Amino acid sequence: MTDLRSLPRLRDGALNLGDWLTEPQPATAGALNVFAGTVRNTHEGNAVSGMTYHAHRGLAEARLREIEAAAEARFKVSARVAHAVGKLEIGEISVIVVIRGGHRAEGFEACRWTIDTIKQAVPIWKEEHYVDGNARFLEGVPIQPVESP
Amino acid sequence: MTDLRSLPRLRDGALNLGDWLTEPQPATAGALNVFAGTVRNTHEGNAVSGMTYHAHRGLAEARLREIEAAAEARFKVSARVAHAVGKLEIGEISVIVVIRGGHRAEGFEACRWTIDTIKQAVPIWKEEHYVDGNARFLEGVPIQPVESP
Amino acid sequence: MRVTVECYGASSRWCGSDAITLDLPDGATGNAALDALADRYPDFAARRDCVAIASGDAITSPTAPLFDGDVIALIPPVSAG
Amino acid sequence: MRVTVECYGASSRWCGSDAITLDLPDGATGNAALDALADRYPDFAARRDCVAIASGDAITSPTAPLFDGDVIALIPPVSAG
Repeated sequence: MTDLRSLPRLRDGALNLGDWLTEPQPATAGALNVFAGTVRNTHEGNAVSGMTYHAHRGLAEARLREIEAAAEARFKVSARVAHAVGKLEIGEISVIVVIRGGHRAEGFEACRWTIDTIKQAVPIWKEEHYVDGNARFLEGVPIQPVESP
Repeated sequence: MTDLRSLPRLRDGALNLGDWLTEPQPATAGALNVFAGTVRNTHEGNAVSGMTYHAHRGLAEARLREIEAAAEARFKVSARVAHAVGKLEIGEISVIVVIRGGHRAEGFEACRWTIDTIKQAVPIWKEEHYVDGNARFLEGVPIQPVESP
Repeated sequence: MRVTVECYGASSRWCGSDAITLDLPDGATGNAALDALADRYPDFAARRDCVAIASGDAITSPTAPLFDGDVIALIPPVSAG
Repeated sequence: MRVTVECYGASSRWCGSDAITLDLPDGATGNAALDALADRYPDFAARRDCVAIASGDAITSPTAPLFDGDVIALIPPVSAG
């Protein structure tokens, strides 16, 4: 059983789900919720060949840890998050959220809040590569602060 | 990459999460949602030492498959479910739901619907064992049909 | 006719056994079987209305007739998950 | 004074470079740096109001004064996940 707290949350290359599921389930917890985001082969009708994730590494690492801590305080759960940087293939995992908590209601709520917050508060940018050889940065949302509990 | 479709959904002993995550992510899918239920060490103020899951095996197996198919049809996702039978220790996994789908909204919705439906439509009964040596069947809900999509 | 009732979950505690044999009049329904159990076991009588009946691998209607040699299962309120 | 602007994500396309050096009057703020970039790069001007500024590992207020030698980062709208 590995303690994941010391690991960087921002990782080069695709994430491996098993690496983020090694911690033991707390004896007080009855629910484990996991969300992973993967690269899809189409977007808005275009055939996608892959995705490059660009990051402001220092701020992204800090924000991912801040989100983890905020999720734990807000929902009284254990939270782990990780995000990939670099070029990913179709089907590979770009982001992982792991929530271990008392009951399923707060587990689902915490997992959803955490991925929603990652998407709007972490300085990472998707550059989408198309089968026709083109590439473009996806439109995003102005970066938001992490709401404290 | 194992095809899990041929495996029984009702399993003797605690479930292993990794066993149910071996299928590839579909190229059209952008979201992977997982829920696992685990045995907690307290319930309504009582110190719990473990849980025995009893099942009507034939009907439970049929219902788990029916729920899987209903989730897939209703939410247009891939769904896998599994449930343990027998004596489990604190922290062990009794139920697993794995949803692979297009976007996170339907992934979360399908995962929540599937576990909620399992809890009310599958003939399985929890017998809770306490640290003081006592045991009792938990109160449940009258068994419900699986709502078709 | 003779029908075997398998008692699942807490229903085995209410009826004091995992399996019970009932002698019922020909054409008796699942409801008649439940009535017979409720007459015999007070703990079951208190929960009778929350219990479903299964036959084979399916839930069956309590108004369907039973036949000699049938095996039915009592499905008390469930607590899966 | 001289300030270095690092251009993250699509902002490097809008400004045509990953890093830009700006000469600004003493006491200029982050907003003044954004104004200077908007004057120089029309593609950036169109998105100026959606861009945040980071210094080190934190988002900073665009009204805070900059100092000679500062390095700031342009944080265009994000698409993590």
